[in-house]
Amino acid sequence: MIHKLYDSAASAVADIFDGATVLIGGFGEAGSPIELIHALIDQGARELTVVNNNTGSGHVGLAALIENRRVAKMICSFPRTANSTVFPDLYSKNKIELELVPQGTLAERIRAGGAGIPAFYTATSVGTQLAEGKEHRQFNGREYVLEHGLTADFALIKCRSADRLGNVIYNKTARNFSPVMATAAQTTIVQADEYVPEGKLEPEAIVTPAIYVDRIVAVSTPLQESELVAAGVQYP
Amino acid sequence: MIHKLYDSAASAVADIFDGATVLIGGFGEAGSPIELIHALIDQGARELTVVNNNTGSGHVGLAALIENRRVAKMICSFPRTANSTVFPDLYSKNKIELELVPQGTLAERIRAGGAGIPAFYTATSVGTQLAEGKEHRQFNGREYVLEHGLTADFALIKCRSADRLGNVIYNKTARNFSPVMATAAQTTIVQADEYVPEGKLEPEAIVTPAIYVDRIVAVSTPLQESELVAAGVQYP
Amino acid sequence: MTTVTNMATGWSRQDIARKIAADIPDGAFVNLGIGMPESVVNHIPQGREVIFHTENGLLGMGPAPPAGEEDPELINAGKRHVTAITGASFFHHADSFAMIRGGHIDICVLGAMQVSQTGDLANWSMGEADAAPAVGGAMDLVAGAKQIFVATQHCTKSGKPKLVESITLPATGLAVVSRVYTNMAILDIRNGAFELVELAPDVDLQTLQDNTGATIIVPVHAETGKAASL
Amino acid sequence: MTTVTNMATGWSRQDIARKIAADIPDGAFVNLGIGMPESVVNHIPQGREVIFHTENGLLGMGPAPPAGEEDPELINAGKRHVTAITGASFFHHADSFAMIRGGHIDICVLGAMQVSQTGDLANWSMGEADAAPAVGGAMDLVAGAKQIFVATQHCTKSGKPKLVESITLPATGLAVVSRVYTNMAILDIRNGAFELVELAPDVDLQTLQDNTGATIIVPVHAETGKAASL
Repeated sequence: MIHKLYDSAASAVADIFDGATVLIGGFGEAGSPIELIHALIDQGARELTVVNNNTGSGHVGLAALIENRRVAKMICSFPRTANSTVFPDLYSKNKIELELVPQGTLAERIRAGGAGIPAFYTATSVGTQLAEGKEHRQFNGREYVLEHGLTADFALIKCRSADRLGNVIYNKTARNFSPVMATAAQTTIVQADEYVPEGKLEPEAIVTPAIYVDRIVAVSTPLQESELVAAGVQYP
Repeated sequence: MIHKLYDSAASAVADIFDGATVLIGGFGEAGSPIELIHALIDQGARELTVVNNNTGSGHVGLAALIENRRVAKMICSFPRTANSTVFPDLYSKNKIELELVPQGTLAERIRAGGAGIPAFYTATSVGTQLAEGKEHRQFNGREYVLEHGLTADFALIKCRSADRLGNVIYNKTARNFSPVMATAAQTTIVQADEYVPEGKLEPEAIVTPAIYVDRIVAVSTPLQESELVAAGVQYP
Repeated sequence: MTTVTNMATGWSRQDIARKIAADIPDGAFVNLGIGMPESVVNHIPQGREVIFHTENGLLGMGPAPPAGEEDPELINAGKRHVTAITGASFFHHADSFAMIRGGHIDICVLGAMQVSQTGDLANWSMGEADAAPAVGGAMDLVAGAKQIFVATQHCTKSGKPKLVESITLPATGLAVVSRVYTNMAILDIRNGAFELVELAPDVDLQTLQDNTGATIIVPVHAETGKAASL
Repeated sequence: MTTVTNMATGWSRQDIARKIAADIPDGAFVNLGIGMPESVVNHIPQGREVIFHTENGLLGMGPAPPAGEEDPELINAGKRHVTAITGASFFHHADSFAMIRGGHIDICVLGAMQVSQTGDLANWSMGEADAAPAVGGAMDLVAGAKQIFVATQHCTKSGKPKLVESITLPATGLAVVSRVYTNMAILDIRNGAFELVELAPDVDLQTLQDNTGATIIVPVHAETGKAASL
């Protein structure tokens, strides 16, 4: 019998190892798996490479993971957002590495990684600093750069519903990077607002099919990052 | 006001020109837009390049388009299926061109075309005749071949429901190639089992967003290819 | 380039948004960048149907919700709360940028730090060495959208021209901008030059030229208002 | 290679399907090729949960529907009518092959025209010049699935070995097959050789070797049944 439900976020992230590459879903707070991130802080893994569009906000969630010095390198498109001071401070002191990737290239690199495509060409970034040192090539008279697929050891993802088999649906724009991240990790760990029996999710509307999900943690009333930030909460 | 509904299949396909490249959805009869194909036969455009997984069955639909000598070239993965004699006969007489593409590479080439990716690398076909003459390259010690994005002038697609804005959902495995084909054509023409007002389709479950659909024809009781083939029907 | 013009000169931010909105045709699919472009959504003329795309996975973005009805999982690319129109659809980030990269977005309106007369755009980095750089989706949008409109104040806060012969800040994309809307004028990028389309009512050509770091071409058909003579 | 063995020798098609099914672990995601592999779905042991993928866009493929309940829009890759299990999901072809190409399918069971001792597979073309070639998803599956099992009769209809030192028909993929199930035996591809795993009860080693176009290695642990001595 397939059984992917874990009894806690702590047990679901227990084997994330030092130096692991971790994809973390979310665009700002929308879709951020804050309980899984906090469990990862408690767990203690260090020297992580983390892939997320941003670098978190305030002193909770991803920002707290960075502030607790667990992240050696961020791969992201926009490390500065409202109330985000942790990453910019460490970066200005040269204490954290940054790989800046255009947002669409980042999403496509993750999609490619999950789809077994080692590299593809895109026009994004041609003529800019971010294309420097990259292989260029013309197709039909237009210039493109070569970008590489991105895979990871783990993905941490938040969703609306997950069923016993591992099928997942999301909520509105909290979907963002999570479906492609789920495909690109060796082990995909999902925190779900609700855990449901198979058959509850409409087969035509499933966004992440069961094959991509390894572990599920039910978190029925997840913390809301913006509320914690507004309240000045610091984790742990 | 956005208005994509056409009053007939004939009017929707009226401007398909000689020599056009046409993506036709469907995997066997599942998802085959048979009314649009028949309208295209009536319309008379010739020297078409047609992209479909197969080459049709019996003497209706895609097989009839080929039999009526409108197709100069087929791009497909599997031109021989049950009751498919039209293409094999013409091919053996050297009267139609074939570009044979592995099924997954075909789907990904169309997806790439629609996504602005001119080329990508894949391990599919490495070491086989279908990789001969293609650029090879190693990534992380594994051999890959370069494949190119595929775009088209028109796409002909069948779906379950389309709304006024052009949002589309499909039915079960009749979905197959249609969502990627909708993204890769200059003009995407959809035949829908039902035409519905916007808001009728669940926003989280829309498969083809409105941006990809140009024309809609409502065909509430579409012909079923296998029934026509069993009855020995020949079109026109 | 002797006169430093007050930023209040000419059109207001809302005027600029209205001018842009007026140029968006019925049925267009449009992406709006963060900042000034965001207000375009409020000025689409009655009876015209424009569908807004936000790159974080929503086609059919509506205006901001009433206070108290914000949904933290329904936001735009600027991470502001938005709504979804009837007929909206949600999709993931790779699908969203496939829409952009594949050339399916008709118009994208972006802010600018600098625009060159050949359409080069700089809008992502001040080139400071120790500040963390941030690019977001700007490079994808300029490479992918069919048309790039720029909405910007004509000059920087310190009065320096943003419209220049060559950009000096790091590029977002080269030869990508087709039209620029500022508080002083609307200008097309054409044949390697800024070509005047319309001058704000209380701006004269000399003032426009003085505040621009490149030569402005004035075609005979340009709407130069009351102060047309240079 | 002197004895031409009747195709009825050893295991039946259903026996082969049962042997394959027994080797598929609980929770595996499995793709079944057209032909003999299709019957594996009917032999999964009680209490074991295996999810079947069909490359035309369905994860959670169930058995054929009862007569009269066929849905022409619910078919498998062989274009046969199937059902969807509770918990199934539908997706488009590019997403379906991303599952395959990305290495997410645990096991794929395919038919074969020839298999070499180094795991090369030929199963798509007889190499005839004037017949339209057809490849389908076979090349994607062998390149992408984590493990490729082959299910086949040990010899061709004319009695020629299908298991050979080197394939002579056009390749589907090189060094891709890990295990072969035939009516005569189960063989692993290991270190460039066919290694016996299990011999069908009424087949002796000499008969197996005589009907195979490559040397068979017999490890000490192989289940060689009653007629184990070569």
